[in-house]
Amino acid sequence: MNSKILMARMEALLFVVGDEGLTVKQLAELLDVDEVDIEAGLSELKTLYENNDASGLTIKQLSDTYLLTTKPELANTIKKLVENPNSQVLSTASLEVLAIIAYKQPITRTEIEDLRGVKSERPIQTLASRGLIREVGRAEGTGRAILYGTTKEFLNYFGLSDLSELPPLPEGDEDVENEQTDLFMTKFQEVFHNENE
Amino acid sequence: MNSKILMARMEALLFVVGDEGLTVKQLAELLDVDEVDIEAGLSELKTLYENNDASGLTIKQLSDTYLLTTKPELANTIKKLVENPNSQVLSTASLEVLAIIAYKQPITRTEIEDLRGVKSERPIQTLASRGLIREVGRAEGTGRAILYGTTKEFLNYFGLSDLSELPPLPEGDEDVENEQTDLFMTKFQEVFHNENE
Amino acid sequence: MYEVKLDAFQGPLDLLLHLIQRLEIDIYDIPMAELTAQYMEHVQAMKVLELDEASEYLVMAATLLAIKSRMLLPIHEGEMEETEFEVEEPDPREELVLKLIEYKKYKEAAIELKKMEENRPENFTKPPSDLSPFMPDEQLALFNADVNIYDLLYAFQKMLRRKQLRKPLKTTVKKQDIPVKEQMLRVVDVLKKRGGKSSFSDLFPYEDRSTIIVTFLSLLELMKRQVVFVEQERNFEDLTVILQKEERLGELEDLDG
Repeated sequence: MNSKILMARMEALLFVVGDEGLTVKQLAELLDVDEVDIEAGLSELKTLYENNDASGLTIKQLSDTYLLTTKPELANTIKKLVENPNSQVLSTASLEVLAIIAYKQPITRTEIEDLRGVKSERPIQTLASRGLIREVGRAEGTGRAILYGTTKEFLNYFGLSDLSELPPLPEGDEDVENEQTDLFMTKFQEVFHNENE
Repeated sequence: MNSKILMARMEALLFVVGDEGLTVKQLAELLDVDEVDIEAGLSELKTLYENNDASGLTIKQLSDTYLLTTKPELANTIKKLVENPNSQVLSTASLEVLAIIAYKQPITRTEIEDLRGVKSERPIQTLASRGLIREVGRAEGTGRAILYGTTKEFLNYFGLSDLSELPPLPEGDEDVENEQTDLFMTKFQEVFHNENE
Repeated sequence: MYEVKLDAFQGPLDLLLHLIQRLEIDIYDIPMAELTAQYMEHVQAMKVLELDEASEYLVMAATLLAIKSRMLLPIHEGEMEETEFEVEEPDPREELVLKLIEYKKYKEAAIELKKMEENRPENFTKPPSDLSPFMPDEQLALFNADVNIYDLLYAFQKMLRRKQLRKPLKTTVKKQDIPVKEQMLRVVDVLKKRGGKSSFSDLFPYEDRSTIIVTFLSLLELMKRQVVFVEQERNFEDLTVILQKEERLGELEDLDG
């Protein structure tokens, strides 16, 4: 593979996984390239980023995982995103965590983080301090992790009288029903044939 | 600000917010730069990406929001890792309701149902929960029925930048039908008479 | 007899458009007798899974029958031969035709959307990064005051989309054992017990789909034979089924239950 194409592909893959990152082994498998070439490609990519003043990105290695991240010198720019109390990014995170708790309660922090793929301590704190969620019990097992649920204040906030008024989640694959329909159709064609003889 | 630094900062911000994206206005505020300069910078950044074969990224506009995304030609590589978010396609019923809402928005459920001749509560709910439509207001009158409209996610889902990119509503091929009228008139008059004996 | 296409129809208007196209009927001059007959046949051949929808197919059946009979009226008037005079009555089909044409537009637009859904350029993006390392300690941010419950649902959906969870496909096949004939008698029985009248949905106290479908088919058959008729006060309101001529049930022998 041409090294430019390899780099474009590595960049795209690392971009899509975000904070989760990828190992050299994973990249090698996904791109069907030797691990040595992946390693070489990663360091070339990193050099490209570092030498390009117009690029805000770099590659960071955490144990055996590589992830795409912003250059350390741009930290002040990123901070602007979270300094504003009405920050869009923060409100999206809180809303997402609240949605997970509302639909999956009771749920632990670890489960929430597994679902989101992002650390969620801060949004949980925020929601708890605003009285929208609270501890509703402890999970079984060694950790006895806190289980979170929504509060009466949550219902007030969204104008609900109880949790059953939450809009239902979509029923997943709509195709399932179409398949069933076909099966019934066949059945009823038979019935129809018999009846109209 | 040096244009290279501006681009690095924009890239870093767009990277961090991911699928949330940022508007020109937000970028201008965060970077303390005029909106014109942001717009120029975005288009320069996009050109840089497009001309660089070693880059897997590009910029996409969605309504007034700009997002960093992977290049479409790398889709096959990415699909080895994640499923296409659109893999769960919409049912015919949902697409019909969505078409009606897209072209006639804002519109109430009753109006949709009158047009289709069938109840449409479920497709409306599916579309709302997939974020493709949302409540955009209330109709005048006693019922104060919910008015529905399409969302930014709707644009994203169909790969549009804004609503004006929707194909024009079909006119109903009246010309073809008028031609057919002459041909079939005689024939069907006969059929009609025979059948009603 | 011609094969029923294995398409699920999007309601009675969709079925009518399908028939009009297949029979090469001119939509502006619909032969009502033929279309009505074909419609009745199809609805019987189709399963109708949802009760809601079933009532709409029935309403359309009733509408078609009504238009058909209104169109028959002038033919039987004897005076027609004497004077060549024609009264300009509104065409009883007009409202239906306008509805069909309007619906057709959006049906076609939906097909366009389907194509766009298939050909959409595939740009992948990433979830927002974890910003906690950048977060000042004293800040606590909450969403804007104008978020509603659908924003919440959407947030959840979006997260699910990121995780790409998919449910496994499952299919179920059930055997349908109740003959339509038997069910027709049962329906008439129920109607008699309720003083000759019942709401449509009350005729479907059953849980399983196949019984629901057989009941629906039997209602259609009863309608066709004018044993019962069906009324609806307003669009999408529940139907009332009224027992009309029970004696017509006698002709049931030709139904091969």
